[in-house]
Amino acid sequence: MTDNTLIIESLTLMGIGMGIVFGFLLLLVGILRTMSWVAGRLLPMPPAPDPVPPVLTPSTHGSGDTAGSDDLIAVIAAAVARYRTRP
Amino acid sequence: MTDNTLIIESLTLMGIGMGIVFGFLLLLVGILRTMSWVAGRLLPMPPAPDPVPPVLTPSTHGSGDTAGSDDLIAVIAAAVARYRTRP
Amino acid sequence: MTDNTLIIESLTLMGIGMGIVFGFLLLLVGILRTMSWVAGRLLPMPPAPDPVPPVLTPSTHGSGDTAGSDDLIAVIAAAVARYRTRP
Amino acid sequence: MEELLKLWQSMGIANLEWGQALMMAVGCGLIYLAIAKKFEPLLLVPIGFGALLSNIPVAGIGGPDGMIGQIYAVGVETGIFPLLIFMGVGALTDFGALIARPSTLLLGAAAQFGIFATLIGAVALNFLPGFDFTLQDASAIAIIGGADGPTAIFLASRLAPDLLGAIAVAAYSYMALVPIIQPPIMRALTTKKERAVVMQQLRPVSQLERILFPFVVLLLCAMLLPSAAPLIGMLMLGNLLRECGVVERLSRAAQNEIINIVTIMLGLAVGSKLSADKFLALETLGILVLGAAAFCIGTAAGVLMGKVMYRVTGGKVNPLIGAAGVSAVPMAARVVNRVGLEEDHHNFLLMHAMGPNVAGVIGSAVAAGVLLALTGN
Amino acid sequence: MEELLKLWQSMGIANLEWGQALMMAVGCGLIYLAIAKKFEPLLLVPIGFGALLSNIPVAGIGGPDGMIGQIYAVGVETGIFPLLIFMGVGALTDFGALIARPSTLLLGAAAQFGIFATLIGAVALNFLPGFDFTLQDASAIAIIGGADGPTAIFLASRLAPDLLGAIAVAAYSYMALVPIIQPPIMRALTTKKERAVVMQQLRPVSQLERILFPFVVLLLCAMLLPSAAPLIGMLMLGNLLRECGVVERLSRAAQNEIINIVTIMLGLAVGSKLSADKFLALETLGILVLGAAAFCIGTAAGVLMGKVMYRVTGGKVNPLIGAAGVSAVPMAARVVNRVGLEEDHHNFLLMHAMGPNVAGVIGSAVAAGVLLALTGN
Amino acid sequence: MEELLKLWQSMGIANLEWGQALMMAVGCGLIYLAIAKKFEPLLLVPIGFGALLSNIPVAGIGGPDGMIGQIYAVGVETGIFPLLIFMGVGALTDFGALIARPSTLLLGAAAQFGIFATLIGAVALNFLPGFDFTLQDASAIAIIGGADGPTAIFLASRLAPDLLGAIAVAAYSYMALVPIIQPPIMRALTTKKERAVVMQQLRPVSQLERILFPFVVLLLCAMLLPSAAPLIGMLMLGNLLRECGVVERLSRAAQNEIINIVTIMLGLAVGSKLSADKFLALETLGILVLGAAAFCIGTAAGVLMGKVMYRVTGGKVNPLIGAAGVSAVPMAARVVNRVGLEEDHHNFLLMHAMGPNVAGVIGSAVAAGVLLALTGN
Ligand code: NA
Ligand code: NA
Ligand code: NA
Repeated sequence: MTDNTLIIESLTLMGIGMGIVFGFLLLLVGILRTMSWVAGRLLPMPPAPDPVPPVLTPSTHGSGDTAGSDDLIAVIAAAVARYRTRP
Repeated sequence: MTDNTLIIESLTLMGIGMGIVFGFLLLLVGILRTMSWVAGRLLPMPPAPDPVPPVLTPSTHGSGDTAGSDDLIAVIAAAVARYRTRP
Repeated sequence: MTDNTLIIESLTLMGIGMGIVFGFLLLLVGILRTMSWVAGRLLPMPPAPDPVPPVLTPSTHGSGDTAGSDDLIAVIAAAVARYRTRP
Repeated sequence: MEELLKLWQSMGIANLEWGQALMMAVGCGLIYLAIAKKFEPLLLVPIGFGALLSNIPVAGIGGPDGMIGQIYAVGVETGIFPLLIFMGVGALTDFGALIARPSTLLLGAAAQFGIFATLIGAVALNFLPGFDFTLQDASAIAIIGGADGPTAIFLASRLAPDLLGAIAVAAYSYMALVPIIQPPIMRALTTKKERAVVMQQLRPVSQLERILFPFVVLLLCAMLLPSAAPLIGMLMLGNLLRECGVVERLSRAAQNEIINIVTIMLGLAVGSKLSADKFLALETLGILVLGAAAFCIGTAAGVLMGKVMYRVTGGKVNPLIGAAGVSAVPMAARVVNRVGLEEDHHNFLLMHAMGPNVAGVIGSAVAAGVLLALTGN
Repeated sequence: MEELLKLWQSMGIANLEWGQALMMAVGCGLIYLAIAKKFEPLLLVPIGFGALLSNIPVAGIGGPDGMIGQIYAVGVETGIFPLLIFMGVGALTDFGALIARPSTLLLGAAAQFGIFATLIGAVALNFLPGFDFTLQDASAIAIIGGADGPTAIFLASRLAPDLLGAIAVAAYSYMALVPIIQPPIMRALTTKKERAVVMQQLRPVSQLERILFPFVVLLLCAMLLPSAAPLIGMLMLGNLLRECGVVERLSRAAQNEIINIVTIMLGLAVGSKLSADKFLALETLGILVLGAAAFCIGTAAGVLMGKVMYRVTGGKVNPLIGAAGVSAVPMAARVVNRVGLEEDHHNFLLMHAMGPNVAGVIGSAVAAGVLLALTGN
Repeated sequence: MEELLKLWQSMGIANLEWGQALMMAVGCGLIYLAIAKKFEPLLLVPIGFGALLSNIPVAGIGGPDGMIGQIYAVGVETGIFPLLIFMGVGALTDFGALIARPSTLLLGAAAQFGIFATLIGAVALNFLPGFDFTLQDASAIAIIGGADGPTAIFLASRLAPDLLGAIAVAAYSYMALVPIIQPPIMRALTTKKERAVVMQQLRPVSQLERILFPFVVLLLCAMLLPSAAPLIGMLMLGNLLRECGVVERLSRAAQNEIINIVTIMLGLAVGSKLSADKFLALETLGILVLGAAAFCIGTAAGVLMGKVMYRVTGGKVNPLIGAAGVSAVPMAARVVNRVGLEEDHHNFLLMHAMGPNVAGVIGSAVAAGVLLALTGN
């Protein structure tokens, strides 16, 4: 590779590189805004990670959690089903 | 290996396995009781790990310990002797 | 190697060994004294590691340090020059 | 133009396979359970993140040259990581309750029935189409019933590395579900009177007994079941560091630095085994069902043995503490305490349940040794 | 007599090469800068000492059988050490300011222009006699402009291991020189009025946003640029450990034990690449000049983008904070704060500069991914 | 039936060899000495437990595929573990007393006579039937006289790996016995008047001297004796981290996390070398006898050199402090202090004995370098 080719290569690299960096971070700006909006909508509702300080003892789940075990199997069963039935 | 053989194998495994687990832990019950009894007999006497909280400075052994060095050699000499004179 | 050769070898080793150990540490005595003398001469002057307790925040160098960047390049340039022009 | 094509071809989205996307979702799901439901977060957060990283297309982070793949080779294939964690567990465990009342070891023994029953279940699944477990596979699955994460990972890495991901996930998930799985079984198998038994206080244990304990257990293991010696040995080393009182520095290192560092690495490495091909298979569903069964059977066996001891001792033993024999330290013991308090608000069973609870750790290590000796090669 | 000869031949002074002596002096120089001038001492002390040890004649400490050579093979060739440090950086970093005002990501993007401009500079140097950089070399050199030590080491170990020593030294040296390099550029490119802009306070960020953040960044990276996934992935793992609130132990391990231990090892290993043949070459001078240029250009690009945002937002953004986009966390943000205070004694820009500052970390990891994808093999 | 046979054959008790049983007893004996007699417990507890684990029949924990065997290969064969411990020792050691009075280095030099005298003793033992030490073996044994654990392990792992177990055990055991071995020799060789000498207070040492010290020592070592450079280098790196004042995090890591973690691993690995074939041999008895002789001769040589300095300085040096030259930091210095107090209840020699004490560490590293350079291959 001659030095001139290298220069051209590196100019291309610069164009593509800055393009991706800007593209990536611009996209991230949008996604982060969406995320914050979604989080703001979710937060008033009680579910998901409570803003309560982390409990020190492993939680002894109340009766509301009884579905946990089924959830786990259901979720993975669905995933397996989808995966196996893919075209 | 057919599935039926496997079932039989695993049944054997279960029998032997639970046998060993119970055997092992039953034996341990007996040995732990013996250990506690022995420890109880030893404790009133002064020797061996003192119940005193661990001293912070490396102990500066009193004159009573002077035999330490000889002990070490004696013990290992005996071990070597036994080992070398095995049938 | 017969045992006698070994004995002679080990006697030589002892001679050389104690010689080096003493030589090394004697030399070190001299060098350490020089070092302390030099350090004592340097200390009254302000430069180099201050005896001030280490600052917690990465220092924000005053204007006196502006030469830092040039220093770095200058020092390494000199080193490179010397290295490349060696006989 | 050529660069742009090269770039597009290097993008994740151009190479994303369906299974990878699903597995990344599974990874996120595990982290969700860990954070929101407090499912064993110390392990499930790194495992979930390991699954996420390892399923990123093109990057190959979990492959043989990737970071996590290399961590797996160094720490899990050699068996060193789970053993170091076991040392930490030993350094964190107080075996005093067990030493004070050795008979509770029988409860820890009975609860291992869950393991061997599951072994048969796994082999029986072969009659269904789509399952083809070898005896090694079945053994590795069965150990989930031991309710002991490091033991399960150690055994699975030796007998069925392909199933390691699913087995570890099942083991830790069910350990987290102990407070939900156990109480109904405990209530169903005991009478009101049995649950209300108040046990007599434990005698104090001397330091000499605490120091002799690791040797006694290790020597018995060495004589009868050397295949369990790495597990039992590291557990007892950790415990000796804790109890001997002269190596405070090392005890702290085992309880903190080592176990924390290794937990992150081990979690990532285990997560890298959560690949679509291995995890999104019918086998995984089988493993999850069998794992649940193992916990239920183990709990029941422990409680039933508790009832036997209740009879034999003339009502001095509360059968509920048998449920703690599955290990899952210290959660199973806490569950026993809670169910006991339902019956009598002043009956604290926690200390009494700690005996069978730590006995369960020894029991499942012994069971792992048996399986390794008889099915390993 | 024979022994004495053997002894003399084994002495360092009989085998000392000119270059080794110079490199030992360079090592001492780096340690001097670290201690007396507080130049990134955490890295430069071990790097300098590693150079000292590796250049001791005969001993071969940095060679393939030597201690440091083995540490290099295990930790740097595999890429594991810089990635573990990046995990620690993630666990130590508060991305709140970035989440509160995502637009500052653009400042972090602009500052990466320093990287790509340097890439061209490095290739252009080939027109001078004595320089012969490949595109890989040039890419590895360019990353110095990212002002991010672990990223630079990671990329250099992948693309140009021979230049690793010089690149790491340049990267950390210039990071330490940020307070000297940046202010004149910042003052030259901004008006008095711009520098005096008071920015509005940042909104508080919820824990849920903090927890979702690592996933969002990682998933975007996985989809678009998997070659950056190891770096971004470990950064985000560390951050998740920090923010999720349920794995305090692991977060502490990442922030302390792991990062401290690995820093010593990494420093020694990098120092072993400071050998006369590789370091005392014309290339090193080129690297140092290019590195300085990279920092200047990156700073200027950040500030200019700040001016664009100042216009677009109608004067709500102080363009100075653009300079923090080069990363060099947290020093660049402190410099911004200091230059801002020169104008208005009550205008504290520190928190506002933290957004572009941490954005710069992500930005240079992305740039590293691009370079790796397009010039790696 | 077949399973039962397989099981019986897999049992430890069916495979237990006489030697293994004895070595397990030796392991327990070492742990007993560590706990009950406080014999260097930080090392002897892990070494003893390593012996226990490695001699479990069938399990092969110390073998090439076993956990401890792998730890040995990674950490001891490469020499990395003892060097990391030496770094920690450097970070824990205050060389101030030595810098304030460099002449005490001569006491540290004299005490190394124990090493070289033992070398001759080891070779002379070959005249007895049953002994067949090579010059390498003899050198590795002789280093016990250095009273420095990591140095002994480092040298033995290089020159005579087969004897490593016995040498390490002897080194640490005698270090623990220093309070018993030294006082009679010290009393026998000194007069009442000499022992009562009150030394003049040490001058304060500046931070600059403390920072320059590691470089001075390392550079001298690099020029004269590069074979000692790994040992001296890591010792001085640790000390620089401690004294330079700008890398508090790294200093703490070297003094705690790294040294604690490595001590456990190193102990286990060394313990795995305590196998019946290697340890229950006549050689071991020879090593133990020679080790005791080495300590006695080293102590005597130190005290005699102390007497020389007493003469030369006109009675300003208390010859007792020469005994501290064997290293065994800080126990030997404490012993000097105690013997001094016997004579005069107000004469505290501790600080004065610290100089020769840390000089002994450097001295034995130098001696190790000589042995390595002249007998290594
Ligand atoms: Na269990
Ligand atoms: Na950056
Ligand atoms: Na010594």
